[in-house]
Amino acid sequence: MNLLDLLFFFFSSLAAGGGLLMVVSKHPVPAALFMILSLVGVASLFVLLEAFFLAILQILVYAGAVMVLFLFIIMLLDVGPDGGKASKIRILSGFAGAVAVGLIIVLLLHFSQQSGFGLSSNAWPEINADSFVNGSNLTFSTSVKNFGYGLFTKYMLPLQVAGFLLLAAMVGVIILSKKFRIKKP
Amino acid sequence: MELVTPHHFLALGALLFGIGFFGVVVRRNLLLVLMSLELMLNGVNVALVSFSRAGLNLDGSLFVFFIMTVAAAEVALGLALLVALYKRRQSVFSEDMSLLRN
Amino acid sequence: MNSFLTFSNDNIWYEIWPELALVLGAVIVLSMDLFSKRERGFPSMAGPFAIFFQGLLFSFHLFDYLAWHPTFDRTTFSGMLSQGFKGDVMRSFFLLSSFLVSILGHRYLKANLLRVGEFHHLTMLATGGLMLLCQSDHFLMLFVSLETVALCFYSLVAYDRESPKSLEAGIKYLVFGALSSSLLLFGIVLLYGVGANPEVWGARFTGHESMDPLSFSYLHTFLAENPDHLLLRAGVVLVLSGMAFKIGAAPFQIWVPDVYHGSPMPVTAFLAVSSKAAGFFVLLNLVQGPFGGISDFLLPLLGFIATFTIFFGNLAACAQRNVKRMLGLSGVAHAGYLLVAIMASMLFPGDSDRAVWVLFFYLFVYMTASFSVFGIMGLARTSEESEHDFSNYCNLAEKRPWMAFVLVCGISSLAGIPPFAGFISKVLLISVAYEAELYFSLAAMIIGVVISIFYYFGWIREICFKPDKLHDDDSLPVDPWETVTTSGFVKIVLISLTMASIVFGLWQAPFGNSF
Amino acid sequence: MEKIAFCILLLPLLSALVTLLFMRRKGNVASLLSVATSGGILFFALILILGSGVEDFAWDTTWFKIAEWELRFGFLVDGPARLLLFVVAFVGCLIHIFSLGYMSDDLAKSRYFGGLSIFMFSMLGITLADNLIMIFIFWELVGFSSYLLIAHYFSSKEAAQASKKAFIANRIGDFGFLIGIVLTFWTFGTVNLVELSDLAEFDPELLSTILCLALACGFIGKSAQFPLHVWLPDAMAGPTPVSALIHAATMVAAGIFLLVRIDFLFTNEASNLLAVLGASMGLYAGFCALVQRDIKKILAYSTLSQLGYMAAAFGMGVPGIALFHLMTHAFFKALMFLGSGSVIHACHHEQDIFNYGGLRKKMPFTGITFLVGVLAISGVNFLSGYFSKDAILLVAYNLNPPVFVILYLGAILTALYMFRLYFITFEGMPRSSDADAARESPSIMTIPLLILAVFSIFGGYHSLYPQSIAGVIIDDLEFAAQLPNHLWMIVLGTFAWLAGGLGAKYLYFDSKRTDPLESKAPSFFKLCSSKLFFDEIYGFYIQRIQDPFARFLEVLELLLISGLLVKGSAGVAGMMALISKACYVGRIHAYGFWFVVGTLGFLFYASGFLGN
Amino acid sequence: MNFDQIILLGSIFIPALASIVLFLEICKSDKIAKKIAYFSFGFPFISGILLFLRFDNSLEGYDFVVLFSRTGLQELNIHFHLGLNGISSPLFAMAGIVGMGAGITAIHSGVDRLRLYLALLLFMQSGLMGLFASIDLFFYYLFHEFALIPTFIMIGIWGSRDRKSIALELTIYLTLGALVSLGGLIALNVLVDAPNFDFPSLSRAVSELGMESSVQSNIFGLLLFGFGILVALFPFHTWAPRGYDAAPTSVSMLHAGVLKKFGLYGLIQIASPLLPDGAMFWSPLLLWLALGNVLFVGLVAVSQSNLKSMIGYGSVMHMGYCFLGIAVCSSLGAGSAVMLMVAHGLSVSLMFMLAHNLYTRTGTFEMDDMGGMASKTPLLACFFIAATLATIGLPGFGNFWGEFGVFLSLGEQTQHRLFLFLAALGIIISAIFGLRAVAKIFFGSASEAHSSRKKNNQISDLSFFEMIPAGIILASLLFLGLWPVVVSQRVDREIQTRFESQDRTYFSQTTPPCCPPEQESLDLNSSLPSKEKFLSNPEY
Repeated sequence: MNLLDLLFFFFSSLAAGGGLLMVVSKHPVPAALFMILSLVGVASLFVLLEAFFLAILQILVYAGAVMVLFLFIIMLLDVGPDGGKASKIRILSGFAGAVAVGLIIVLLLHFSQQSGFGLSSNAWPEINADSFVNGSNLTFSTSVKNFGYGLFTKYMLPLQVAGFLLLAAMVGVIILSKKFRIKKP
Repeated sequence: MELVTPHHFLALGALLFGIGFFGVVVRRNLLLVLMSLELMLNGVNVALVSFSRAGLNLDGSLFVFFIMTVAAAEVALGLALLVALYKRRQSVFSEDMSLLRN
Repeated sequence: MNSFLTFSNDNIWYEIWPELALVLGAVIVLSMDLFSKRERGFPSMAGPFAIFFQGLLFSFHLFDYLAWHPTFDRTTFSGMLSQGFKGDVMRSFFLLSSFLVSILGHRYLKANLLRVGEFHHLTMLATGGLMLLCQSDHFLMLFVSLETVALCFYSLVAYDRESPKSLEAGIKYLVFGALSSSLLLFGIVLLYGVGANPEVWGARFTGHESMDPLSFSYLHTFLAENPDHLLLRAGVVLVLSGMAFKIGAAPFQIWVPDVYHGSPMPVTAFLAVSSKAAGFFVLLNLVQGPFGGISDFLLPLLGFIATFTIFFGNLAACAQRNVKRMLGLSGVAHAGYLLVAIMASMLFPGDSDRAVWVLFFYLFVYMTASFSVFGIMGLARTSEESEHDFSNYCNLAEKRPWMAFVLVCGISSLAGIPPFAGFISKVLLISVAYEAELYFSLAAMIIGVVISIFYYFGWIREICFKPDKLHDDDSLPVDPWETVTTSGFVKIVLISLTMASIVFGLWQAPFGNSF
Repeated sequence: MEKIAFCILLLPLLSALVTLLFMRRKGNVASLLSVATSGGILFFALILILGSGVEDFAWDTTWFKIAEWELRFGFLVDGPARLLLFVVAFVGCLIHIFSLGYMSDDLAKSRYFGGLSIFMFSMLGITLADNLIMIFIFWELVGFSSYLLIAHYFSSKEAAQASKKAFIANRIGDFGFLIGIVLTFWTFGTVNLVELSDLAEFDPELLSTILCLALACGFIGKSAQFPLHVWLPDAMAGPTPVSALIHAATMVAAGIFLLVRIDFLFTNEASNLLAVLGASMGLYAGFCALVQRDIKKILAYSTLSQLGYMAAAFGMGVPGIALFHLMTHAFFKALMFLGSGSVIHACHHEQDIFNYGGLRKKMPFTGITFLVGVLAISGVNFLSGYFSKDAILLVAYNLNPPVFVILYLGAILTALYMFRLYFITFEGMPRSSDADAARESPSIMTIPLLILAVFSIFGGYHSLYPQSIAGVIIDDLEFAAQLPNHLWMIVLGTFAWLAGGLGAKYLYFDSKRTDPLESKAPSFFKLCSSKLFFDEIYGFYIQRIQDPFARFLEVLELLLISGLLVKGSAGVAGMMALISKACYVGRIHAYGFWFVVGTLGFLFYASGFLGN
Repeated sequence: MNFDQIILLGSIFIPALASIVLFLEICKSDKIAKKIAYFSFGFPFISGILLFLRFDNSLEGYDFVVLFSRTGLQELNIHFHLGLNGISSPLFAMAGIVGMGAGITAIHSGVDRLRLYLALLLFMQSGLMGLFASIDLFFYYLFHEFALIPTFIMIGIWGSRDRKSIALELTIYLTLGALVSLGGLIALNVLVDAPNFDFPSLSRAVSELGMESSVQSNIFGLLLFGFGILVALFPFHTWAPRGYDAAPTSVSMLHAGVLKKFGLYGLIQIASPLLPDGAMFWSPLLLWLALGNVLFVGLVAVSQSNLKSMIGYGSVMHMGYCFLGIAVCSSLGAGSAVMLMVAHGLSVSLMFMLAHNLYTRTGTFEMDDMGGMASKTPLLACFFIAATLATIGLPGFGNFWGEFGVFLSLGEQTQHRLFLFLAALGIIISAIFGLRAVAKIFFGSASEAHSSRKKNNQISDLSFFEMIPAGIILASLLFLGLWPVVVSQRVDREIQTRFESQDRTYFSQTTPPCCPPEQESLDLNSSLPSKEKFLSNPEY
């Protein structure tokens, strides 16, 4: 077990533990903070995987923008902890949810285990910095440049669509939030 | 990484996904539900990047980029909706959002 | 870097000109609204422009692609899109449906004093997304366009932000949409992960290095070689669950009535028709494309889903008094019928074209019927927009005969009563299902149709038959039909939809050679 | 020849149609038309009878054909047919004429005469038919016309009930008849009488008791034999001439005619059974007749009894004598019915004999002709009844002694109740104002009486008849003539009617308004009045078994089919609907569970745990 | 296109056109609407009779064939194909006659919204004419649905008590039947894959294909139960009396008289001849179910006190005979069933019409509340008695031939003799309820309720416009009863060719009826069965 492995376990427990705490914390503010923790863990895992650009994006977009937005809204709405007593049904449904979701995870792990666990001799091949494209396939690269090339050539259309996706989201947010001057007669 | 294989990343992804799923199902606070959804997407992202790295294939990483975009847009819209709802119902709890039922 | 140039050269934008034009139109509509002088009482021209523009685009598209220059199968945008005649048919379908939504929406927006430009903008963007969605040949493209559509729909469902119901529907749709897209994504990731690293996951395939593991064509061969691989199977069922959400198939149908109930009427129609049709077309693409190799694995699952969907939809609809919820659940049942067609297309001996055309015809008929029903429903002036009760339609036939006629024809077509087109589409469906030897689903379908008669006929009964006794309670509800006025244009559109469902019930020659 | 047969058949049909279509309100014209028709029938019938000589005549054409079943419309004019044709045409004509007088003040004359015409049509159809299915068709039609005519006075409850009863009882008989025909068809491959007789002769193996008993059901129904006899006394609710024509002279006798037509199909067992059945009917009906007060019912029971004689004769293998008795019985029974009609007409529809009395003086013509009838039926020597009835007794004495005993007792009873009827009605003093005021009927009614009286007296001399009619009788009569104990029979026969007549004289002559038998032998009287409880048993069956059973089935249908099957499945669907409706609680986390469960299920499916 | 084809098309499309004209309220006055209705009910009536008389009996198969092949479904081998054969032409004429009767009744019924009423009824009539004229099975089914839909609507609008729930029940029930039979038809179409979806090509294809008997029995089962529900086969019959009870008279007439024959027609024309093995397979069960119709439903009819439900149950009961005729799987049975269908259609519609006429006079359908009507309305009584007797199978009316033929066909085989015995009990049962009704309504004296009502308004006899339709139908019944060969020869020829194979199958299994060796000595003009069969059957 080398350092990277140790780091993996550290960051992954960070990500998973943060997520778990987020889910179970009563108050939304700590939840958001735990969520940030988890996101940072994930970003670190990206670094481990040599996806540096994505790691930066993860920090910038998620931790920087999305979670700030969350916190902002939590503050704005002044949301308190979940109200009401923990009724029997709630506990029961929480338990049932945990069991069911646990089963889902177990099933997925089972699948993963069933399909050739241990054939990991060449799990992390070396990155060849020279090859960019292999057939219709882009080669993994740590450089942002290749990332950009990929986005603006092969994935040009999805990128444009994503732009319109953001436009649609923007318009949606506007119509939900902006006060209009139309008055009901 | 010698010990750690894509299996581990998949396991972690599945775990994050599952935790998020659990959050969606059990949390009453819609803000937390949205966060849980984000967590699910993060699980997906982790697995995706690891697969991308293991397969020396950039498409997966590019996919993550798009997922992040979508997630951000969804969150923005979701929060806007929540705010609009809060204005009307003074609550962000899902128990209070059951006008639409039989 | 020259290799990137080949990718770049593959982006021939001309091939998606209808989508581009639509998006351009959407932007124009938005800016028209932005610059209109509304405060001086000058009505926004955005609505009429959107309607006119989409009508034009539809007819142009119809003639250009379907009549004059039918597209032959080709793949463009570096494998993002694959175009063909069927895709063009669906594109026309979405354009037509969007055109009709705009017409319904125009009226709805005026009546409820809502913003005009944004509605049409979002509708057009969604349609553009749908058009791309049904051409996608790559999971990334599929995901992005699916999300574009979804985001447009989240906003549209919550469009009436004054109404808590609309907002609630929006948040419900958003939560479950996001949840289902997460499921879909996880499925895609599993497929991708195994596809990109076959040796790590113990799968059989060698030539993966040069193929895009997210593309449909690669996954088709890959899945066909590894039909027993558990992770791949998990990926397939998760992708399937994402699609099941879109089409409203059990057990992911639970959101349908609530969202239909809360959303504005034109959006309900849009959801019921376009979104569902897109889901079906994508599902069809999937089961014929990437999942084509493991249909033996998928069929029992689909059969179960179809049966469960048919029963659940129909039975739950029986108990409804709210018309919008009822239509939502009946839509679920229709999804079940259509799933049978999907299964048939997987099983069809030789080529699957007939089942596909039956699916298309069914969708088309479903569109005409749904729009005429929703169109009439949109005319009613109920106290609250989303509360359409059966009792609102009491004795409509005497109050507003032509509306009752359109409505009854629409309902009958949905129910599959001859001579309406709905009947023929059901007949074709049954015949295809029989040919594919799906006896069990066939039986479920027949029982389902019989159950559905209960609520469809219950509604017709409300419309046509006189009440046994007049309301003797004092709280007489306001007659929702008293002050209804309709423009000639809406009338013409609705009547022509009705005519279409009658004409295609009796004479299917335009489709004739396809069946 | 077939043209004449068609004339005979279609003439009354035409008349009926014309009457019903155009003469609903012209009763007098209709009655004249009908009488003219009957005259025409008699004319054509005589042509047919005399013209064809002794040769049998057959003709047919396709009437109906589906697959193997080709029904031919055909005539078979042979001995029995000619005899019955003569009786029907002749008696029918006379009764038509009588009806002119009897029904003169009826409001629904056209309906009455229309019905009579339909009856003539159907009865002649039976007579002329050459196959069993045709016979069955006209068989049902006479039932229908009898139904119509019994229900002539429909506003009275009795008539309504009686008509229904008659039709249904006949239907029960026809049920057996129908099955018999079907069996015949598939056993022999034909229902044509001529072919049947050839086949039966050719291959006696084909005969079976069940088959002929099934066919005999038709006879039992139509001739009102045990156990379906209950309808005939009730049928007297119809107009008296109808009783005379249908329920005495012709229609009920058609049962005997049917037996004679298919006599080659009968096995010995079946014949014996019929003989016993008929003989006991002769006795049973006699006892019933003895205690009746209604003049028509007495005659009805006597008809039953005489039909029993005919059946017994047939059963003993002398169908010719049965036919002979059929003919003589037609004469004297029609005579007596018409006589009673005349009396009833005169006494303003009073039918209780104890309200009559001394009518011989008031209406001497009727009285005397009636007496002729009484004498004839009692078997007074050298009148018509004597020849036919004593022939039956003779045959029975020689061939079947037990039957003879029953029949002989019946003969004594016949004389007893007939003389009872005569004495109470015509002798003594009038016992009511109606009887006191009675006057002789018009000549249009008395002339038929006279003619019938003549035939009742001389009808027994078969040598008087043309060979074409008598031919069928003679063989059997000659057979009877060769039997021993001839003289002894004459003595016994004479004793029988003398005993009966004197007994009646002793008991009933100049009686009061009550039945003397009732006071002298009350238990016997009661037993006879009960008619062995047949009506009660049937009533019990209908009211306590059939109707409750039908109601039970209705409840069963409501509960099981309509309730369990239809409503039940609807209920199950409704329950499922409510359950699925209950899923919609409107909460996001609750809906989320569907997704969890769905995903789990899908993954389970993918894992293959579910077995794929 | 010659004259015959034009009037064939006209008899279908003129009512449909008139229906549209009336529905769109182009003419605003009831007077013109009535005239239009007269014409468009009259046209099918006249053309039905005309085509029946002009039917070329020497022709094999269909006469007056009309074919349009471009319907859009030609890829599914479906064409718009019309024509009449020996089985359908009498039924076609019957539909015209009953339609005329129902039409005149409707025109003079004085309902509110008369134009809509007439429009729907005309639509129904168009469907009925088309049903029997269709050679193509798909259009046969489609026309049936055309005729069915107005039924529901009219029950819902103009029906009597409980109309809404009954309309719903009826709809669901009949949809189930229709869909199951549609499934059967589609299965047939798919399996056989004949160039045309019509009877002749199907039978040709089947004979080439040689369908397995298990497949046959599956399809026959679908068709049997689908059609069975539509015809009110025993356990599925409860909709019929309730529906007829609630329906307005004209609808009851057309539905019970004509539309219900759809299923039987389908079984005789399509299912039994095409799927002889299937028919054999289901025959034992069908016999019992049909017996249930005759005895069970018959006895239920006995216990009815409401006239209309009694007629309804009675009509269901007589359907049992038709089923028996089909169940014996022989041409005699099937042919007799056709005869019975024609006659039953006429008689039951006549019964419903007269019941309606009674209702307009007494204001009730409860028989106990009537009584002594014959003295007030002798003509009505006369018609009613005639109709009753026709229904219970009195010779002289058409029903007799059918019933008797069915009995005869039941007697052919020893294993059916038990059914013969039990089914023949039906003639007693039907006599019981029929005559009870007559006695209760017309005979005796008026009941108290009735006589008090009578004081208020004078009861009149049948009017001219009530008499005409009744007269037409009664005359047809009498014609059928007295001169049946006109119909039977058409039916016979067609049915013999259809059931050739079945007759042979059955015949080879059973011992032949007795046949004396020296046939020549006998008069073979008469109905000796099976001579031809001997020749045609290689085993003998």
